[in-house]
Amino acid sequence: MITKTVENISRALEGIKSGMTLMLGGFGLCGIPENLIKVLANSTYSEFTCISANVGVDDYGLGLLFKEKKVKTMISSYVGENSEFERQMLSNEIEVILTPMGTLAEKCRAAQMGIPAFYTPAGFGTEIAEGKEIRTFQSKKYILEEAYQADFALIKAWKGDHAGNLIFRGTAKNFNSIMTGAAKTTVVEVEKLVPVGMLDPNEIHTPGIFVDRIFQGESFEKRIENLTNSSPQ
Amino acid sequence: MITKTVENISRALEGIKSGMTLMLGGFGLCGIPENLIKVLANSTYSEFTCISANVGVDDYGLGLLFKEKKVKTMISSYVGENSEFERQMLSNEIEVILTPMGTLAEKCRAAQMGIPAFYTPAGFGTEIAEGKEIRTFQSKKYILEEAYQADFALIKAWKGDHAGNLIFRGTAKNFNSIMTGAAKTTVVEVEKLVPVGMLDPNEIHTPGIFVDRIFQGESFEKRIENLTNSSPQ
Amino acid sequence: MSLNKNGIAKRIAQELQNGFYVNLGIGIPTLVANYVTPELEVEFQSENGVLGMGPFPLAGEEDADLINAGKQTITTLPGASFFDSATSFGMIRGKHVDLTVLGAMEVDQTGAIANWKIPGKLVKGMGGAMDLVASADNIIVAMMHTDRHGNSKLKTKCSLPLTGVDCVKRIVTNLAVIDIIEDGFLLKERAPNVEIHQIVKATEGVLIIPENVKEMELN
Amino acid sequence: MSLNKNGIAKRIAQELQNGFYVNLGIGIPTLVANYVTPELEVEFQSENGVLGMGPFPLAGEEDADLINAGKQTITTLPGASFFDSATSFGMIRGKHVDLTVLGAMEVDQTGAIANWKIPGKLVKGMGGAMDLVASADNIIVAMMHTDRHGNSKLKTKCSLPLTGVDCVKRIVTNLAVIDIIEDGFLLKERAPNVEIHQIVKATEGVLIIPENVKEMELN
Repeated sequence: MITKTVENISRALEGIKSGMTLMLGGFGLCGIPENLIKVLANSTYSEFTCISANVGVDDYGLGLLFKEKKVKTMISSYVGENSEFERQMLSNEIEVILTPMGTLAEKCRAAQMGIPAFYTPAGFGTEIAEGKEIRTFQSKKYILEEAYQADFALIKAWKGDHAGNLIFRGTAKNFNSIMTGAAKTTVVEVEKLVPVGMLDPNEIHTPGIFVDRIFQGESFEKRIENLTNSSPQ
Repeated sequence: MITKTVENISRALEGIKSGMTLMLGGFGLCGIPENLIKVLANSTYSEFTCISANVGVDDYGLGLLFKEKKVKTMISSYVGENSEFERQMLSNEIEVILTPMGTLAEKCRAAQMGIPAFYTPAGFGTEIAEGKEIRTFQSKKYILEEAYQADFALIKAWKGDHAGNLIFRGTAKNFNSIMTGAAKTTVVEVEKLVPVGMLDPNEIHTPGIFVDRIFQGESFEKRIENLTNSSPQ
Repeated sequence: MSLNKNGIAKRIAQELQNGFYVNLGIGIPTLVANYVTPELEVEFQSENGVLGMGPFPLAGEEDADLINAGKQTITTLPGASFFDSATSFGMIRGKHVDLTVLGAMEVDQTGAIANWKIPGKLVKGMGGAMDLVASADNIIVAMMHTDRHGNSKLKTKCSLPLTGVDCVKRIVTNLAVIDIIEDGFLLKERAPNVEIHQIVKATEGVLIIPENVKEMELN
Repeated sequence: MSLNKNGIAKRIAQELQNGFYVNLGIGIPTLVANYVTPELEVEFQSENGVLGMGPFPLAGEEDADLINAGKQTITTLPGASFFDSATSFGMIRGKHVDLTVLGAMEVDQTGAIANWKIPGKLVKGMGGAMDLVASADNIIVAMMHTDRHGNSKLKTKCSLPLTGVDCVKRIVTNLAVIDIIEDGFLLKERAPNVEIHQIVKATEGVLIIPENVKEMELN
């Protein structure tokens, strides 16, 4: 067995440098690598290009990176709900590349799986298609999209073992499982780090081969962005 | 909830016609839809184009389809271990299209996921690349491959519920999970059909949306092709 | 009298058929779930990775790991499943989702839709909308017939940056049900007590009016 | 004296490094697993969908749902995982597998390999070989230096239909360890008691012979 455990979060982030491209798992505040984000926000590094579905909120999640002005370019699908991000975007302090969410997901998965490029219908006929190759298959038009190239993938999983095998929980799987192994180095924080042999090989969502470093996250706030309840009948 | 259960195997195969293209899950004899294959071998239909990793053995698995001369074109990756298949191939009774296994897998997954085409390095510089577009990404050369178009996918899963949610077991997952939903109609035979609610939504390998029809397989022989044992120390 | 948002949702709920997997966008589309009859076998997909969404959780029962694409806390029904975002959009792209309901700023008579960007205004992004409209065979737009200034949102040609082309098949507004056919907007139904001339006035593109336009039946 | 198949496997086992995920092809490569020291942290991948393969099962403990790419019954070690074939080849294509060991009919001095087809003879297919050689950065070919007729399998140019081009970096045969560099085959090690002239005679392509060629250490 190959051990992926690192003793602490500093070791987990070893090698990160200013100007690198980072993938960050999560959708909204759900399934974000919150411990890694906190350390990065307080680090001396900056000028990151970040790939993530969203941009967090002002004081939590990816928002911490914008608050500390760590991001030069943001590649994302939906960038609402964060006023500091908006300010930086409107004042051109930050470059924003908007990408259809399914395309963003597939570009991560392509990077993970060694597929350099693929065709997708999303965005045909829109400004997203500008400058991209258009091709017809079965009389429908598609756009050529390339896999992302990233330095670090920062991932959050529910359970993980020392071999790097991961299990996600609920909708927190989102971009986490498809960014794992999609960057040169993949770092995973888990809620529950368990000994090897505790996870059923049949139930593993992401095999350890896609993981470079894994560690037990110190604390998980798991904040809810948009609490919505039903009223009891 | 949407119910996918059909009462019997005849209903499961309703609409199948001679000349159709079928995907068949399994690798070797592992995870093959053995009940569906048996019914198909004894049916009046023939002239099928079959997409499957291998071709079974003479008297079991896909081999039954060759024995009954049901197959016109075989799209596969490795066609050894079946002498009747060899005979039909050598006498040109059957057309054989050989495809690198990873390309075969990704062409199934692409069909499932609505990706019409993708680039892969497999086969560059070989006869597999003849007539195909070659393109360079990051100074490496790749071949353009298109998604399969199939009429029926015949799948075997370990557990399934009435909503069509599937769980596979061990290496029997192979092509089964990526062919599910990759054809116009997906039919699944399961070892254990369980009531809805019995499967943990977190542990489902293939969501029911990819499945059209599901049924409890009558009997599973699960023959072993190449029994290999260690000798006790 | 024209419909309110719930009325639009109620009418769209009639479009759901047995066996449909349905993706509901944010806004009016979300309300559609409230009007689905319990006998109907349908499942709701949310593109962040869940199939088989149920009602919102009771207070105290929410789970940070269970949200929908609007980041709202949700519950799941028996038969639900979770999956990653590539698989989720694979379901959409691969036409496994049967019906997509989404809002729009503009729809035009060629079936183009604009719903993500107003030049000069803050752009928040397209989210999954471009994937949804490029992929689904069956797209219903739920929106008010005119904007707050009274301008028609059913255009000859969209003026805003597009989300997708040649995709919208049906529009349900506060005034009417309209299909998009080769020649333009085809008036199918009018809202209760709405006169045809009101719909004509509120529609910028070519409106084809058949001899009999029935009134929507809403319960 | 030249090596037998087990000797070749033993020498290749030395190439495995801590942390390596390894894919072993059918034939000599499979034997490599027998010579891996237990201290070494390595995991074996089989392209049909398993990581963390262990030894073959004891009689009576075999499971039809647990096989390797050679269709042999297998066991798994703690830390193992199962996955579909697209993911499995994704691991390979995405360069997550660190070392691929496979057999060959011919290898040439440009790094091309032929191992799947002999024109006029029965063709069984390439299986996963084309994906493996097109993707891996680190490919070791395990084979006999010459065929049964005594013809060299280390060619100037492959004569058989290719499996891949520009991919083989190292060859371990019954006679030698040879690297492929820009100018041709570079002799790195000779098998115990094998003379250089024997290797020269058995090699068709350009063979570069450094001043000191050490003998393989095998114990």
